[in-house]
Amino acid sequence: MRLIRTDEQRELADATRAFLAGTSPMARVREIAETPGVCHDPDVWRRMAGELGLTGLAVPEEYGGAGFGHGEVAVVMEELGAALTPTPYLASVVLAANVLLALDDEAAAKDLLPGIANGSVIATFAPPVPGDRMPGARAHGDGHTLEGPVPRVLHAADADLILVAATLADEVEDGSGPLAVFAVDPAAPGLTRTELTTLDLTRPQYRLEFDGTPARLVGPSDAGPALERAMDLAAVALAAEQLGGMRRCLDTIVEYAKLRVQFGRYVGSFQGVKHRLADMHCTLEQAESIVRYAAWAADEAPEELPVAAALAQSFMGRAYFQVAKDSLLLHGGIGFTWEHDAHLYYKRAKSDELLLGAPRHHRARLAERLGLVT
Amino acid sequence: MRLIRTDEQRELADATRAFLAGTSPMARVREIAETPGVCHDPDVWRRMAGELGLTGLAVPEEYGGAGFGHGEVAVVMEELGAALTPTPYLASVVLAANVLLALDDEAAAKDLLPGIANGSVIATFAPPVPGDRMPGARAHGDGHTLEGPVPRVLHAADADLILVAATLADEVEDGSGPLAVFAVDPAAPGLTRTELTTLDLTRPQYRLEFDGTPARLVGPSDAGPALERAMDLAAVALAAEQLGGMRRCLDTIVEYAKLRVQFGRYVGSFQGVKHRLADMHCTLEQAESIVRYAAWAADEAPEELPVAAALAQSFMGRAYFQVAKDSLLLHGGIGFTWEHDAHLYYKRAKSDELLLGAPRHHRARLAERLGLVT
Amino acid sequence: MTDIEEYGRRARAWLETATAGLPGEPGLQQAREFMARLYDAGYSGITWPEEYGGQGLSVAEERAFQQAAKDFALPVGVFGIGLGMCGPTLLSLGTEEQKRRYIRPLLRGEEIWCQLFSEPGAGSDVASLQTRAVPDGDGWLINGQKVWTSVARQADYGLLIARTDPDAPKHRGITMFIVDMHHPGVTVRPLRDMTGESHFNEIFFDDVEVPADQVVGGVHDGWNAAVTTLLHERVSIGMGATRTERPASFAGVSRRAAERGLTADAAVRDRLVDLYLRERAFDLLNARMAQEVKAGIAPGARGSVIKLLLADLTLFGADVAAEILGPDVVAHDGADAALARALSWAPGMALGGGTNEIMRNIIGDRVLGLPREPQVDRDVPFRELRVGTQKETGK
Amino acid sequence: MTDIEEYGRRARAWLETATAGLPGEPGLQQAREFMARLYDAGYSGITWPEEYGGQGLSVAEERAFQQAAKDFALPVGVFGIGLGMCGPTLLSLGTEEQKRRYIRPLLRGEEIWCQLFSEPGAGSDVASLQTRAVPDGDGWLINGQKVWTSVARQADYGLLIARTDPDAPKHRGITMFIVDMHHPGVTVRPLRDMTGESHFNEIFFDDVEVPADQVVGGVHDGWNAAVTTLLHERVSIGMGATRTERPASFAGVSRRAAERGLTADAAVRDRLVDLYLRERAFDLLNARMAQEVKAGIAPGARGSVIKLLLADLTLFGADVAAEILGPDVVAHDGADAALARALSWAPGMALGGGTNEIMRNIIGDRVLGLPREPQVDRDVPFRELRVGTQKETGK
Repeated sequence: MRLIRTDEQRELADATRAFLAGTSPMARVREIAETPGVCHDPDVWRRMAGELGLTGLAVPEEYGGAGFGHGEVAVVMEELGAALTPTPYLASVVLAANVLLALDDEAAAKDLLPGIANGSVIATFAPPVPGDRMPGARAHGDGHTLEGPVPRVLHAADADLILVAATLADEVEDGSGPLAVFAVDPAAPGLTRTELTTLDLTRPQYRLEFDGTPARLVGPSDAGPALERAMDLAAVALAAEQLGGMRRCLDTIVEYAKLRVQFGRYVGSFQGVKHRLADMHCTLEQAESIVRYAAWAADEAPEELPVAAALAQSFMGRAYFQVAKDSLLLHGGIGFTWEHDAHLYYKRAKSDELLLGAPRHHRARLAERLGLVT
Repeated sequence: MRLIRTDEQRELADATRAFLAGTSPMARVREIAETPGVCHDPDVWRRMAGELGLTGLAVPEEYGGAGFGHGEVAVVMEELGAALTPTPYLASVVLAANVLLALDDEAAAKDLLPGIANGSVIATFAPPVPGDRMPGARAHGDGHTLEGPVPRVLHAADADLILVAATLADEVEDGSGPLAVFAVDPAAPGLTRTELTTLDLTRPQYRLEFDGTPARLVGPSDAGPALERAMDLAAVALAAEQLGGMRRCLDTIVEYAKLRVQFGRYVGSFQGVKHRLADMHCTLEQAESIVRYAAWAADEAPEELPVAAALAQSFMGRAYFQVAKDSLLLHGGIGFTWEHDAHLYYKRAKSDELLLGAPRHHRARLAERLGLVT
Repeated sequence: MTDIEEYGRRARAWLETATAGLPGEPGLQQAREFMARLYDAGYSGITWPEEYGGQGLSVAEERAFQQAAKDFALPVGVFGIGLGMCGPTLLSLGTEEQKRRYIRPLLRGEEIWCQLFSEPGAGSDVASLQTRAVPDGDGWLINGQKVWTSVARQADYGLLIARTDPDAPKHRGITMFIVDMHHPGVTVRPLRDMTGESHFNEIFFDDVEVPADQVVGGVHDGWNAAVTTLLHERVSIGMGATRTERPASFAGVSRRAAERGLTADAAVRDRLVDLYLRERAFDLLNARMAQEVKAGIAPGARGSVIKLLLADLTLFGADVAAEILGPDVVAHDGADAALARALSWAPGMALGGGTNEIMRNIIGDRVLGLPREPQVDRDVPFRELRVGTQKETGK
Repeated sequence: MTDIEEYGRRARAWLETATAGLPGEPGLQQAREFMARLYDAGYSGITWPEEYGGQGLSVAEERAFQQAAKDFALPVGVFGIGLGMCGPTLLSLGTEEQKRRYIRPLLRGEEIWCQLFSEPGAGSDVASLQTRAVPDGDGWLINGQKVWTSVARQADYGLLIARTDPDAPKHRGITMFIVDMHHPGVTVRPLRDMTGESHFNEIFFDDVEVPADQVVGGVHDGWNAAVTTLLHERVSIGMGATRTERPASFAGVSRRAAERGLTADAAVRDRLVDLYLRERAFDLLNARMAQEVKAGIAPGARGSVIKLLLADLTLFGADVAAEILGPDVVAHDGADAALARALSWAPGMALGGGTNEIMRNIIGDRVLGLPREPQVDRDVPFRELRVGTQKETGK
């Protein structure tokens, strides 16, 4: 079990951090977040893909990637989470790439992964969240057509390729059936995208509505195990993002507590503030340990991944929001203003907590994987 | 809805408090708690019954009581909880008397209640707790005999009369059946009492084992609704005890924080301590409101009692333990010593939290009564 | 029927008629007209002295009116600061001329008031304010910045505190002024908060002249005046709490959860129970304190308990609603807009009117009587004091 | 195989033989004999200087031995204070004579040591101690009381700090002494704690003479000496944490819950998940810090994070175990005795070795680098200082 980074990972973190500090300062984050129709900076994306090679990190070399691991993706996600960079990285490199890899469909992988790996294709995948209605798929000649809504898809407007999970209509019994994954061309007929109002302005989401939309089946007709693995990997990557955001929140408020004076003293000298910051630091120390462990498990201990992923999301959702909230509150009135960045992290934290499903679903999954359900 | 005490209730509280201060100081509480075989002070009991008339408060006059309400019993319980007085009051006046009243068995009430009301009889009732095995009852000539264990009964060694709930063996289907209540003479054949090791030394508990023990059926063969009401009234009375203990814990640590000096300052002047005490005070303010409401509902709004009782136990169990624990911890090392009283409250608080069943049972009951279970 | 009951009955009858023609969202002009009618009917300033335009009645009548008014949506929000804080401060500390000049128009809704205490550099430590007022001819010249001011855009007058003696310790060199909000040196700028909307304003003062007779409560004695005003604020924030809308209420969230079939999950029910416990505990405490007040027990600093618990409940409710109802709350097509907004609005309750830390200090010091924190700034001349945001320099 | 691996292999082989004949609960005499064998085999004081009886080897050998020893139950608990705290302090600050006299018997288990710092009146504020040492002929005369002393009943010597200059500020008038625990003026009284058992002692000093050459680290300079000792304490409490037995562990509680059929209830599973999350987070943090130490990153004050989280986990585990397993835990016939005891023992973890508040101060000050609390007692002569428990008198 390895809980500290390799030298290479530290270098990757430093390079990514430096790149984002230069290309994605908070002023730029806000500009993109507040401009309708703009969801990320294509220049930054090109440089992330080209100069830094971040988009193909965990994609095997045979599909045009660098063949590194999920630990490296976690390093990047942590920096993106700290910087709040608006980017389709999670949608394309984490969600879409991992589901394609997990589906084990050689032809589709060869077709679709190289573009994702070199950044020329932005893909997205709508993670199936417990409780959501799924679209239905029907065989139609050589291919399939899709029918029905997908409630939430990240970055669907930027995407050149949309992957969705759908139930095969012919195999449905009692209203549910196995899920299969389909690749959809965003320009395909019968596809309507509606932008949703998101709490987190840095990460746009869309509702899709299919109406006889042609789609390509990827992988087996029961993609259950592949989806599970892809979702576990997404849970780990998201946890890294959450860790990065959490650390930034704590750093920011600690810095402020050393500068802000009230009642003739630095506010950080008041135990009311100091003890809360100490508790937040304890949360961060635990969070980092869990995220490092989950990232290690993703690459090195596939048998531990299911528990590690559920652990990571069960812990991080709550922990990040708590720290982001306390950081905002401890800033006092200024933390409530639009101009201050605290609310951006607060909103990201809450959105992240719910991104892969409500917290109770992660906890229930953890209980199940720990063998508590008999 | 009345959330503040009447003048009469305030006088009753003052009189009870003064009486307990004189007869049940902590030194005496410890003496009784640490003496094997001694569970309460019979002199104090006689005076509580005679001079103060506390044992018959909520018993109707026709059964020899004073005909006051459960609000008055709550007043007494609050003082007993503050003083930690070892007494069978909860067992006899609350549990046993209320179950007898609720059963609506005129003959049994006339036989058994007057003794409880005037204190000459100490009764106890083993509250049926979810998950516990219940003894079985079998018709036997005119009466019944009991078979099997009762896991926990308060003050069974002091009791002149033991009431237990048992399943009527003939009506059991699939391992469970309606519960009926039986009166047992502690000297009856086939009854074994085993003293349990209790965390709370001030409140002894016993396991009973019946082996063909003769018993008198009281009330109907399905005592479900009566038991529910009696348990709700017990929940309210126990909540009052918890409130009294919680208040004493807070008072004690606030007093100490005004006297104890560390680093050249009264510890109560450190925000680390002050803010925690403020939070404890907030808990107390809420607790008092809930207990007053529940006590009011017990007398004046029987339709609100089921929710109020479940609310009271769901809130108070956690709240009292939290305050007792924080009070102990904030005392520092001295709070960990046997000589200090903090641990007596800590142990009482945890025991009270579990006395009528695990917290999840109260919460589940509350959810059900709020209509969340459909 | 007692006289008081009769008074309440008549008030209710009047309110029924008076509110009958009001639109759903009355504009400022309609609010002013309503206020004038309220005044003319004798329901504005019920307990205020007759000589300045009040009715000179007792708190019994006031309470009867409030009781009746609870069931009506009155368009009086814009007058709240004036009626709740500025007016009472003037009645306590104002000169005879000030009371004659300002109280009646305030009660009639002809003149709107705001309160100008908070500053960006001061925060919870209100007395460390840096807005300066220097003598200027017969009057004063004010320069500085205020923040978190409600109704500043509509206000005709503001009650402002400014530093008049920087050589005195910070509580002792402050003066309170009545400021004309229409003065050309006053600039009002809406402050956008984290909801994306603007509920408050920043106000900039650039050589604003204030005549000498507009000082309230004595030169350099403005801190005591401000405390008078703030006590009114705490009571009004605290006691009106039950009427605050709570979109993430137990009833609302459990209804939505049931509609979506979520209450079949025991984990969902358990979280709803958490919400119920906090909400019910809060409501019952509020009700008990109201009964105590009626019984003659002054709430004193316990208003801070209410404030702290309400802040906590507001955050918890918004949080738990999202937790239960899931991703739709944070990415919605309008259906869950109120809950999404509750998440953005919730921190405001913990920050406005004193942070949680300030509330805990008040509870510790004034309710529990704990020893005070050593105060390092009490006797230091203000100009030598560190204030606002600055680097640590040894210390 | 490297030399170090070979060292570890030999240590393991030796330990296997040496522990083979040990009874389950060795008595004091057996512990002493084992310690002597350990010393004679070269495994006591591995990094300590050879001239005083140590082995003069590097931390690499020490770590290899500890690694091997992890799998054996060694009866060395009674020597822990001496080996972990008193010995290192003497090595750092003791005179040549002291080191020659005391180190070897300490390492061989011939003489047992205890630590005499805590006082009932001082608590977390250790430096406010009131035990006095006054010059007496060539040496010193000690009077006062210490508390929370482990192994005092077995100890031959104690490292004690006492006040030698009450006119100096509190940190500057303290001296450290080596005290003979067999002196007739030393009375050891077991301290009964809330578990009902006695894990610690109170020690009373009544005119205990101490020769001048038993001062450690300079007269009036005992606070610095004590800090040296306490730093060793924090590390030993913190880093050994994973080895502490946790009766209310996730594995234990979930096993019992499953046995009783309770895990069918989603609410029970949810609470077990809470316990798992805290326990796993703690264990992973512990493991990560160990990896960092191995990689050369000193843990520094972060040991306080471990201590604080362990205190929290211990209390939470005991609490949640009772909550899940129900009334049987608090009223049992023996079956749940370990869980009942966990409830009584749990607060000890939050109190021993620094309260939670002290830990949070350390984390805030030394890990996060936050500005310090103003210190009101730093420069006041000790005799003018308020200490212990007393009424407020103005302030």
